[in-house]
Amino acid sequence: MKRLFVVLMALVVALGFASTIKIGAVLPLSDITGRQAANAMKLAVKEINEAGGVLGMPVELFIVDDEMKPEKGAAAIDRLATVEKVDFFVGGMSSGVHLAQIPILKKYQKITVWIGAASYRCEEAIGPDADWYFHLHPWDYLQGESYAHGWRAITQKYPQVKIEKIFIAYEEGAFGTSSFKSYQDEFELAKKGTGVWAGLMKDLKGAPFKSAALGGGDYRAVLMQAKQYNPDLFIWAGYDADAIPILIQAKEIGFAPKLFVGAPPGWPADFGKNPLSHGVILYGMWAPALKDVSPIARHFWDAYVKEFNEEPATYFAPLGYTNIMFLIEGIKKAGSLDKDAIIKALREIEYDSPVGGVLKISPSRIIKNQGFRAQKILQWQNGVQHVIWPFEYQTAELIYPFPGWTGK
Amino acid sequence: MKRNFVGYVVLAIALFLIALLRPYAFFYGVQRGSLYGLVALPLALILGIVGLLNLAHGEFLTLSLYMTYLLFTKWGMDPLVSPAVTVPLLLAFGFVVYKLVIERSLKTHHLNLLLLTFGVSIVMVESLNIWWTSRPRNIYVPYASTSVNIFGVYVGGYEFLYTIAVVLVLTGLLLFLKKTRLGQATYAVGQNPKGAAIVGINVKFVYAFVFSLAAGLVALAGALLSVRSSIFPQAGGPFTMKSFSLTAMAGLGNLPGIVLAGIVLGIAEEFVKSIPGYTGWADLVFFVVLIAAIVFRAFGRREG
Amino acid sequence: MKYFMIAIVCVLCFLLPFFVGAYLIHVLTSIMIFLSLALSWDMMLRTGQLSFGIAGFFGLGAYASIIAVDDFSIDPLWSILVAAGFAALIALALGWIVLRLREIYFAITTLALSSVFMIFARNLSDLTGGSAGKVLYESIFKGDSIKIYWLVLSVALTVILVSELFQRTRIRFAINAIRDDEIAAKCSGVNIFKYLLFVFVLTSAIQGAVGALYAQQYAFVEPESTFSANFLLLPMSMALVGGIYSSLGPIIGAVVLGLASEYLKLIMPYGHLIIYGLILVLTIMFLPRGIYGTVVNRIAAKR
Amino acid sequence: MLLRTEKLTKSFGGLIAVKSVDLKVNQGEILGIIGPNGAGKTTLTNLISGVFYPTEGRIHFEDKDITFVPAHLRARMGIARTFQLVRPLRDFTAFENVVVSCLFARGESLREARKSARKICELVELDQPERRLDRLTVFELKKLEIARALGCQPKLLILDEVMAGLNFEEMQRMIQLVKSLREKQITICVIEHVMSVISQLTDRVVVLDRGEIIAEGPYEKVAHDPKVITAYLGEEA
Repeated sequence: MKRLFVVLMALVVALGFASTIKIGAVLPLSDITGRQAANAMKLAVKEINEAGGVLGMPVELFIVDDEMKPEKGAAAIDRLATVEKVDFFVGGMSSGVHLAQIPILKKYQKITVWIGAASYRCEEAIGPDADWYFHLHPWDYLQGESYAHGWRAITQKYPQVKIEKIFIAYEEGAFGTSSFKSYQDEFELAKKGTGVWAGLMKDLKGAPFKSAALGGGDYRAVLMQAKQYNPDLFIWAGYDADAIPILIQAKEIGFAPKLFVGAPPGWPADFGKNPLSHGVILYGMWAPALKDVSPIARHFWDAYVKEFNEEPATYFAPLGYTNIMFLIEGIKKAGSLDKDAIIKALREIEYDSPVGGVLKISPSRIIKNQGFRAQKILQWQNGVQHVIWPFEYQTAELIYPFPGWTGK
Repeated sequence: MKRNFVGYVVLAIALFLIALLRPYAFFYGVQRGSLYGLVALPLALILGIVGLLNLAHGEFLTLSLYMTYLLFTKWGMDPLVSPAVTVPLLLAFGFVVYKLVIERSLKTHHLNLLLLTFGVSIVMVESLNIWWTSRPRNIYVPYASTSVNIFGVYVGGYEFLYTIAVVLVLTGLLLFLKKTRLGQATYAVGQNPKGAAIVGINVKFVYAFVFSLAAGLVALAGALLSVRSSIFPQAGGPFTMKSFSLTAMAGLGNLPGIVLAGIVLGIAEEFVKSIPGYTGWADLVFFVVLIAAIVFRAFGRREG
Repeated sequence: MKYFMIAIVCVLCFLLPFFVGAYLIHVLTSIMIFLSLALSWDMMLRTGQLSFGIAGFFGLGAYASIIAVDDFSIDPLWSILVAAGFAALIALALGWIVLRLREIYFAITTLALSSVFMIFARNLSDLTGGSAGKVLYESIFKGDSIKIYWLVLSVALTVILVSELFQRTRIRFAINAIRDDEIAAKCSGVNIFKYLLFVFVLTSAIQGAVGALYAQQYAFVEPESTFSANFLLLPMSMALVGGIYSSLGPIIGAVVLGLASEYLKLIMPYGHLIIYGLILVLTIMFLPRGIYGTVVNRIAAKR
Repeated sequence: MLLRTEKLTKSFGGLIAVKSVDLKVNQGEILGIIGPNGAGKTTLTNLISGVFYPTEGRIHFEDKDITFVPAHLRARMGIARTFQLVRPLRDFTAFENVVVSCLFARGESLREARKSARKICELVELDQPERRLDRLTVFELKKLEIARALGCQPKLLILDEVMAGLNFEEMQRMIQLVKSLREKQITICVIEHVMSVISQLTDRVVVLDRGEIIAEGPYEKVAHDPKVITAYLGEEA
């Protein structure tokens, strides 16, 4: 009797394994980023299944909330691996949660395609040997490098633009501090005449602030320091909750640098409607305006709006879609569920992504499988995020200098 | 009494020096400190009279921010006018929370009230999150970012409204507690609930009243704050602990002390922030001043 | 008979990984982490002192342990003792000051101290890695979740044992007397300060050790998540929901709330925390002494 | 002499509660301390038992200066007291209340303390000591106060208004109890309002008024002292 039961169970498991491809996602569902990424993943899975699945099998997606707590995020991996018995892990957001997941991911060594966690600490924790680990989001230092490329290209195209003195106001948590640190590292190189910022950045200063997301919200002390420094390029690295208060306070103290740049992971709901937003430059992976220049971005936008009756508000929506599509493309190309074959295939494919740009795997400082490396430089113009650089996706001309506050 | 006087003189000199050396830090400190005080007063009222630390205090503030936002976007109501609507609404909300959740647990262990309000705060944050998502909202009015010229120092002007408001609210509360019957009853309940009940004061009514009044005052603070802050489900949360800190620093039952503590901490914070290279230590100053004040007072009073 | 049953339960707990999967083991490991914190908080509460500082000592232990392993190459197992010792030392030094405070003043000062610890962790970047925190390449036992489970279980059982010793020895008489009436207690010969300091240092050491366990399990520390208020509010909720002033109460609370939060997530992907909050509110409203406290009370009333 | 205070003074802010008091308690006597309300009797008790430290003056116990010795150590030295408003430890049974002082003032082990506590409960005639405190009568609570003080194995026992709230019969039993304690070589200070009790019990009386000693001596003598009469009449007027 008992033996029969075991055989039956084995059969069920085997059949289950053969009949569907199971993907497990871990996302913070209470946050807009995680919620929209989850929606986009569902959309991608739906499209794949409507097109007949992959390798003749339907795709099944399991999403678990990490509640933005490290231990919950880590337990979710164990759950997906042993209860749902997924074959692949996707998802991601906060670096803090991901750090706790890494030891568990290493235990299972399943193919993992991650779209969050930009901190270089995560790369250190993953280490060089994890060939099953694919990281799509650019690491913090990659972002810093890509802005250098962007600004170099912009100064060449628009000769009036000058960015010799840079001031960075950064939120005091891991996100802001590591952004600033990567600028500092690059500045040290630039002083020696090497690195991506060589000849571009002549002087750098920075000061931290407490993000409104964590109970701060008074930036005037930092803005005063910036005003006295009088930078050519002013960057603030904080969260979406800081975006408008920082503008209001900059206006209040009369600080209007020629380039006013924000680098938050998302933007508040009403930012475009706010008259102060005109001319503000932002760093990001994606902009809704991309749908006007990229067919895949258009396809994604329309499908998402149709499916969920809301507009994608953060780049984690197209990134979540990309997350699934990229993995499925890899499986298709591998033609089997063999782990090594899929890893090899994922390293070879080129996927045109709705994020804007072709996704192609290459090594980063430590890991072998890094996806996106470049960010985009965008500008708010009359309530719309326009792409300024890369020029191949440019949707509007740069407004320079920043128009300032008069009449707003 | 004498030592207090010396303390105040030292404090006044320190503030004067900061005003002279770093006028910006001084003015911004006064503004932020007034805001902290304004938000802390209602929490102190509940803590002092009902004896309950309301962990959902910050969420009340968040709720009032969303209400102001809703009135602004749906009906174009100016945030400075909206207290006419939000204050009564939050009064009612405070009353309902008190009646539904707090009242029946008043006689049990006092920590139960702490956990109840924690539960309320979770429910509120998550409901707002489901309804509005985590995406911040903002209200834009041009007057929120104007500047004024004070003795040749060009500083943001809007936040002086916090200072005006906190002075008005504080004066109003003190007058209310001293001059009105209900106020004296409230004061008596705060001093000794059992004694107050014996002399015929309806203690439960006073509690309900204080709870709603506090919620209403939070709505006022929320309306003022709404044009300067982002509005998202966790926006008010940090104010709970800040308010608790000020209340403890001033000592229970010392309402003017809360405003003073708020302004002192505000200035200390802004002063440290204004020193390049030390901006990250501003919080440390906040907590060290807080701990020092509490410990100093405790040792001053020590017996046996 | 009673001790025999307890022994059986303990043995079953140790054998559990052979019967259930990695997921449940992981959840139980987390529950025991929070259970130990909840008990340590309750042990302090039994003296009448409401501590808001447990997240601070948790974080302190976590940092001490990661730094011990990373910078001083101490074995991860030993680093847990180092963390406990470090937390105890800091508690001893601070106890001389904060234990003169009472009620909300004690609560807010311990909370403020937690924040001070975090600010130091964030700003002393040479030692602590600053805002980005510190990462170990490998977690304890190379990430073997069963061994980690056994380790956490051993610590949790030790904490339960300590808590029971508190209830069965003269310590109970001292700390309950302090909670009830300090003046009556000292006039009965109880050295109040000695016992407060003893309990404060001991519970801080427990919190430090638990912080070290957590940090070693996931192999990293980071100011924001390591000093998160979750490590204060969740244990507090567990103790109150289960029933304070006992060992069984916090255990029941931790298991009930820990499992409930995992289960709710499954049936309700969005907004499950609303239900969690409602559970807290309703439990306290209808079982004001917590689950265990109410049961004990019912039995006592029947006698 | 068992206890001696020297110019003992205690002020709270501007209010002087005890003013330059020189109190002497002889070995083996029962001393009465009387005085109108607010005379400083309870403050004096608090100073002797160490609940407060004095603003000025010294306290000597068995020729040792104990002015700044903490309360718990005084309890261990043999100074025990009861409280005017009873302060039982609510989370314990009556019996456990007594165990507390046996444990910590005598420094006994848990087992010994239980044994001693049982004896003390028998001595003060506290029946069914395992009861919860809310089931105890006022008389029993007063006896519990004394029992807990006896747990300290006192050389000096200060009874702060143990008669208040008792009926006549209970009072008589209480007087018997106090007398029986004296036979156990315990020196006793009785703070009392009920004069008949003072006259039955005490060897000597000290009268306090507004923090100062205004009269001293046997009860009969003191009761007729005009200063004492004015102090009490002044209170009533």
